[in-house]
Amino acid sequence: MSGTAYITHNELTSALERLSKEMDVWIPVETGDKKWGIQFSKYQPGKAPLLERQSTTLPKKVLFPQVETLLRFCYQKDVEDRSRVTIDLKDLEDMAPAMVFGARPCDVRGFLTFDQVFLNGLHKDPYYAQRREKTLFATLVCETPDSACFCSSVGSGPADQAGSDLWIIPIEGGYLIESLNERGEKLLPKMGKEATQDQIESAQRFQEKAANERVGEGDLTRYVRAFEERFSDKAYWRDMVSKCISCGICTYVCPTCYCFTITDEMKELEGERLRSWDSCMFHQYTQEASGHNPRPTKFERYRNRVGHKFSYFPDKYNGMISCCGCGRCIRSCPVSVDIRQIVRQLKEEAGDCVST
Amino acid sequence: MGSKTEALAKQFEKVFDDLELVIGWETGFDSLHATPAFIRQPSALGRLIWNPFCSHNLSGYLTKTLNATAQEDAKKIGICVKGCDSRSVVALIQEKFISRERLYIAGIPCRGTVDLRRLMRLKPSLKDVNTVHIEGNELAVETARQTHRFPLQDVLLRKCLQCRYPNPVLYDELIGEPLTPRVTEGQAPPFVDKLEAHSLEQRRVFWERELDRCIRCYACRNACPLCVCQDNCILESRMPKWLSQRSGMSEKFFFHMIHAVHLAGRCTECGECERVCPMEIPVALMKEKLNQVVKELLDYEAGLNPETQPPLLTFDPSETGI
Amino acid sequence: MTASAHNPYRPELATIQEIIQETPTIRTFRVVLNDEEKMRRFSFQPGQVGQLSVFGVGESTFVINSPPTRKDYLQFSVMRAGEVTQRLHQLSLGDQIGVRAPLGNSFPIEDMKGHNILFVGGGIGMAPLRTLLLYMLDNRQDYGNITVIYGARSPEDLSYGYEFDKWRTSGMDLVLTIDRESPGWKERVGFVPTILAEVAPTPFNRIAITCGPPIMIKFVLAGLKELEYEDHQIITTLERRMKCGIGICGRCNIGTKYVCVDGPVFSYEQLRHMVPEL
Amino acid sequence: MRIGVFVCRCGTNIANTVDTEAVANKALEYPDVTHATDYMYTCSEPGQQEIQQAIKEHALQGIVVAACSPRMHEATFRRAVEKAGLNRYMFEQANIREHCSWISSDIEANTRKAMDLVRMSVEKLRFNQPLFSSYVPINKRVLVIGGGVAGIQAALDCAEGGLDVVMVERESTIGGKMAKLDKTFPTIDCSSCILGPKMVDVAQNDNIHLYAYSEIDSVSGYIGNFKVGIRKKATYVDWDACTGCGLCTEKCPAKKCYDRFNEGLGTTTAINIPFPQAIPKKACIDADYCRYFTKGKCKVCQKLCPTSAIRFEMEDEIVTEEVGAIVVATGYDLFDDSVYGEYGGGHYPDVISAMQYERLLSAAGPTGGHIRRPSDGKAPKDIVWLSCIGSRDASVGRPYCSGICCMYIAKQATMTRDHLPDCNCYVSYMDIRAPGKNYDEFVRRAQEEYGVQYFRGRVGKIYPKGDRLIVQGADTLLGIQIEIEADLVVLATGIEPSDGARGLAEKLRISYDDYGFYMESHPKLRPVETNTAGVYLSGVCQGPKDIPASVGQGSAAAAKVQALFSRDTIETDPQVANVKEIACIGCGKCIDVCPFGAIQWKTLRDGSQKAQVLETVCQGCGLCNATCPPKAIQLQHCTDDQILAEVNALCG
Amino acid sequence: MKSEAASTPEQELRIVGFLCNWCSYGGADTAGICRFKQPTDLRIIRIPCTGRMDPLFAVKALIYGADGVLVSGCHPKDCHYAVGNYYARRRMEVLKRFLPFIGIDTGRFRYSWVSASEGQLWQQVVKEFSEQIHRLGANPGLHEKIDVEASLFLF
Repeated sequence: MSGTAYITHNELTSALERLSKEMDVWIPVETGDKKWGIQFSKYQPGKAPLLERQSTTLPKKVLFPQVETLLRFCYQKDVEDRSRVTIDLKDLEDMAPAMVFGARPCDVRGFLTFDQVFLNGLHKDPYYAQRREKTLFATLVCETPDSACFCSSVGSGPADQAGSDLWIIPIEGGYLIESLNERGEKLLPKMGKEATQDQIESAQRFQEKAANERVGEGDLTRYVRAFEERFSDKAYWRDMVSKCISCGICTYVCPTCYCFTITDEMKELEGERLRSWDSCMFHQYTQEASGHNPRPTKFERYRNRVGHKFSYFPDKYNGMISCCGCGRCIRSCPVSVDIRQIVRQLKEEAGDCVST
Repeated sequence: MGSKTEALAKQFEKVFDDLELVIGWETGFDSLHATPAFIRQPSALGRLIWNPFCSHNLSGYLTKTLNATAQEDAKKIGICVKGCDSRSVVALIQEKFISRERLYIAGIPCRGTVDLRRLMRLKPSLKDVNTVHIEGNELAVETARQTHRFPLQDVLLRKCLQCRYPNPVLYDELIGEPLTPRVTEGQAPPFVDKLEAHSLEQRRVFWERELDRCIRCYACRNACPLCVCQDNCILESRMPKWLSQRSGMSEKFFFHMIHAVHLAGRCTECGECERVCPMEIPVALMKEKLNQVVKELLDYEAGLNPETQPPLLTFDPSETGI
Repeated sequence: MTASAHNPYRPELATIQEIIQETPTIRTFRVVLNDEEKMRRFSFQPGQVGQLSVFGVGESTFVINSPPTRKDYLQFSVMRAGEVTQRLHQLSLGDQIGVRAPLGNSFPIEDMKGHNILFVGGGIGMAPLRTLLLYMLDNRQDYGNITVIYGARSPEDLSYGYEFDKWRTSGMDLVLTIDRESPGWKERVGFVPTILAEVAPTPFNRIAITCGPPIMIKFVLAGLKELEYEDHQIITTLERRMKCGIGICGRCNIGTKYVCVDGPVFSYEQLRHMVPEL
Repeated sequence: MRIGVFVCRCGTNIANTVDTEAVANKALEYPDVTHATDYMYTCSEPGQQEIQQAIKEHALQGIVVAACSPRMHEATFRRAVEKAGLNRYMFEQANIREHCSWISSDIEANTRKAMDLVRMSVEKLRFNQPLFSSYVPINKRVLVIGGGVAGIQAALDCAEGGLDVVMVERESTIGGKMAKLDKTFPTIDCSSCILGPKMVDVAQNDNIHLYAYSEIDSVSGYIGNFKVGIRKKATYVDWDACTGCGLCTEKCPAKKCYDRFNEGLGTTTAINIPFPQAIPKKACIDADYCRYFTKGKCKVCQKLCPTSAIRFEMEDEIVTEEVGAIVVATGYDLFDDSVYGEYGGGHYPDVISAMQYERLLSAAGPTGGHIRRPSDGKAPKDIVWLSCIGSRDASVGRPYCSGICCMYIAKQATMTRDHLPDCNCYVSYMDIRAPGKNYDEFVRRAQEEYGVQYFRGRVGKIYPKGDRLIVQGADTLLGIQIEIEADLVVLATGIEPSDGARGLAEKLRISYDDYGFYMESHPKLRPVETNTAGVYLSGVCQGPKDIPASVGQGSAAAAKVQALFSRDTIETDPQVANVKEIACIGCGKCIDVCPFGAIQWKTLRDGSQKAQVLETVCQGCGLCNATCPPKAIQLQHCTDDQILAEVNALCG
Repeated sequence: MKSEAASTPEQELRIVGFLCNWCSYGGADTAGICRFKQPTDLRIIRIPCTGRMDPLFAVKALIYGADGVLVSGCHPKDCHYAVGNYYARRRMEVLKRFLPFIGIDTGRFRYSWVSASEGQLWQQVVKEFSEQIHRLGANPGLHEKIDVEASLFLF
């Protein structure tokens, strides 16, 4: 192990307090009084992170805000001739450094998908790039998978450190924080004192146990062709997707869903160009001005979602599945559409497929 | 309850020849989750279940997934409804989106359905449920190891706690005996009252706090059986542009007001909008208040009589006081 | 406010220099980038598109339809349909817009060299074809005989009428058609696919490029197959709702392909290997 | 868009309390405004020229004038901008006079307000679209429904104006109620003498095509282009062949048939012609009584008919007529007096309705004009009239005054005293309503010259005593009980809408009130029009009225039709609702709420149902727009975006 | 949140009026012609009929900072389009009763019936409503950021 720090349960908030002086610290908190859900919020004094279960919404918004200003513009009228109008354009603004504390491996792994699209494509997305660079992830090893989780099925697992800078392992009395790279290393002193050997060993045992845990059945990474073959099987998609209500929950809570829309908002002479989350589950997403829609119903739309994650993406990016198995789309789905099952059954004979 | 589940399957078996498919519930990805089932083969009727986890209102599928209008030579659509769900079916018939003749309705008297998130708060470790049913004022959840009991007050969906229509108002076959409503007519909706006990300022803050969480996933809208615009909802329309993409409080407020106002005099209080909200916002509460207003003012409740016109879509020259 | 080296979302400001009313619903805008240096250096290939911004209203994608040899302006033909196009149509000379261009792929002009060419265009679909057509006129010696079939609903709906004579005198076979009879109309009458069957240009050593409304394309493709064109001899452009235009935002995919970066130009052969979701 | 703003000083009307120059300067800061100025009188000729000049000079695409109320000068300015080459809907007017300068003397506040009002107009204008009228050809034929005097008048006026008229009458003859009357008040004209020639005119006018014994089956289309299905009911007589000779009616063996024309006083034959002056004078078989139809054999008429016109196999036939306008003159029915059980109407033979009495008075009636009571044929010595039978009585659902009863009672009593000078005439009344020309004088004459005895009060009950009737009531003026022994009691039954009026209204998509009288478009200003463009009202179908009023309204309706038909096309106002089909969910709510029936279903090629606005019918109220859940239907020039633009200019 | 085009001093509030073209707009004109003095807070939007009035216009105004919203049309039975205001009055009354539930004072919304001849009545309506809005003061608006502690636990 590289650098480590130990924080007791009691010291946790004061450590976060210290960090929050230098950066925005995002922690999981209750969505509201007596609510079951957990969401990520900027740390506020006295608010302790809730680490016992997976959050409902994601820290995705830290790198990819739900609504973000791409441009600000202002029409300036010439005082002499009001028909002469120039436009003042401002784009990228400086963003504060940030840390996401207490996310789970699956939450963080989603950004590997983002990196492919936003950083490694034909064009680099400067907004994402800046945030990516300025944000650290202190990730909690996962010990509470539930019946919707399937991270191991997509090549990850409860102890997957990909994409993280710091690693949090619960041990007796508190947490052991381990740095996974230099960026993380630098922060360790601010988080707690160095861990003892006993603590390190205890953490190692915990980590190994988690690493050996298998979450989810089967392997969902080899369905590129199966999907293509199933593409035109209308009955299959009808049976799998009938119950979908075309809402955007699955995409909004998905760590790998990155689709967005761009719209302008304007008041008098000033306005901004916004980028906001969009969802491929929405009819409007592909609706053209002419009225034509290449994906007019939820069947085509859900098919595209499955295709995107398990076929198109791996086809394009060396087999990388655009799914991290967090299970949120299953857990949060109002009608319990189960993407695992839909993918798995791609390979089954027609007629044997049953949706639940 | 097992007996009702079986009765349900049997009933559909009897009439399946006339049906195109049956919409009901089946067990989902785990034993706590029921999920809507679309059954097209009589042999699969065994998948149907009925228990307090079957909270979904299936009537929305009649317009959004299927097309349950009168069509020549088309077979009927079988559908399972609870009391609240049946009102949505009636409302859809009222507004001529579906046709009674296309439906075969199995009505199920219902003692209430479970709010899984409330249940999880009480017992986060709950899993591997064998059976679940309501016994008196308790929910009995039997797992392999033991039977857990929870007071209904603590685990039912909010709408069920103020249910006035446990029995379907429209059906072809009633599965089980009719029940006595938990709340009787004339009783004010308790949660509306609870909020109204607070000051104007507090109410606004309450909604600010609740709506602040809204992520605009539109699940509340899409789950609503009476939100019939679906693909053409003005929430997303740019021409006309009612709502901006900004994510401020005003947008969130206005979004939910649009939804509520469009449902004034039409909402059947199935509570789907609230059940599906991933952020646990009590969005149905707005509609409950609107329903109370419509009841007081126009003496109307949606989804009771297939023959009537929703009151905001009609008028009466003789009415006074407004 | 750090001006990053390159922000692909940031449009270049441009000024409207000329507006041509092509048809009742189509206007052609000639715009000049405000940054003279960038204007001078600007280059593109026929078929490439640009995103035009009306700040405060939004962005929309249009094909660049000035001849690539022109270096002093960029030209876009805009049909009034949605929010952005409606606002574009209200703009006047001297008004400022934003331009992000060039984006997307282009017609395989090199591969087409030495071939006979068939253009089949309908309505606003003539816009992308015109760029390529003008390019070929400028490099006439590189291409064989050129046939253009161009149709619209009525004579008023034909764009670029002021250029028809020039096209004809430059050694092209121009076949014009409108959907229904109209007083004073001396050219052909009938839908584009029907006229295609009538004209029936042989597939010999020919490349066909077609662009127009989806329904027309569908029948033109069938018509070309009827005339025994091979898949690789047919090229078309696809339309999809686009937002970012740079392959990120996700909506314009057809399977693994993104129309905004992998398109808009596709050969029929490519299309056949893509998922059937048009 | 380039917008020009013109702020009117209106002399001092605005400039006194609004700093118009400041408003114009402020306007220059608003988006898209490229030109702004203030001017002394913008509406004046030079003012308008200034606008037109500016449009050309500054290539303006939209104009805002801040001045008086648009209700004052909107049309003026629209014309002005149109002359300068702009579409007239690229104009907005901000009301800074009536709504601003005139209602407060606070210059600062007014100026701020004027700036806001201009900004709202500018923001709205940015969403304006050029709008164009379309022109729909008018089919210059008119349908008149109902052949009573109101319908006849409308038909004749139209026909004389050269229009093609289609008249549909439910009975086998035209003439309506008036044809049954003996005399008319207050002039005691002979009813059939004044109506008869008009009926003949109808028959003889080449421009009028009469469908008697026919009803409206269906109505589709809209103003200028209605399509009407007319059900020609089976008469079992070929009217092309029938000469009206009457031989059949003489020999018909079924002689005990209910005589509708004579209100059931006396009988008629199964094949009959209602009365000698009937138009058309054609025979018609009442299948309920005809022996052939009831017993299976007879056919006497068929054997006798000199022109072989009898057609027992005849069936109802639907014909379609295309017209451009419709006049509804369906008239009225009389209240069923048997509702008042205490008077014994329909029970005691000598308690009759006023219309029956009218038939007794008529020389063409069953008694040949001699007043004879139905029970024993004796001439009555004492007759009592009871007023307000089914009028002004909420307890029987008729709270309105029928308007004619007081007058016809006076007429009948006067006539009675003429016929039978010894007969005592008593009238029980509630109030005497005689507001017409010479009406009150007429009533007074009945009382004073003819000795008709009026007493104010309600009769409580009527019962027989021997062969006479005891009429018991109170005289509320004298405060005494009254009991009259009478030979005959006449119930002055009131007016109610004609049977089937509601059903017809629904076919015509016009509305009716609680009683079934048709609703005029505006009670004061549009009393002849309905809310369905191209459908006009005439006569009692719209509400109780007497003959002169009915005739007057008949002419008024004809004038409306003539005015409509004076043009070849209808120019549609483009400020109407418009459906964006891709957003329409086909819920039909707009169709349900439209007060004008201006929206109809349209089936697309894929089978989906969409709403479609009939531009010529739409009046532009925008109710559909407010009702449409996905806002697919938008009221042009007052779209959601335009209203929201104004709201956004003020809030947010 | 309020517009800044006309720099608004504290004492002036923002009232949005939606008036039907045929009656109340005319009534307001009549009031003007008669020089009936009125408070200056009201800004009028002309609509053809109160039937055109989508309650959401009022909601939008109130949520985005209007201090008051006034809807006015023809008296019932006098609607230029026969029945528009019959629909409107139901919709407006439902809205009026609902607004306080989300924390908007019901006094900030009013609907009235004023005919084109009733200039005086219009003056009275505007005076009363403006005074009422001044009593209520400026619309407190919505908090764009929520103080987590200021919660109201209900369920």
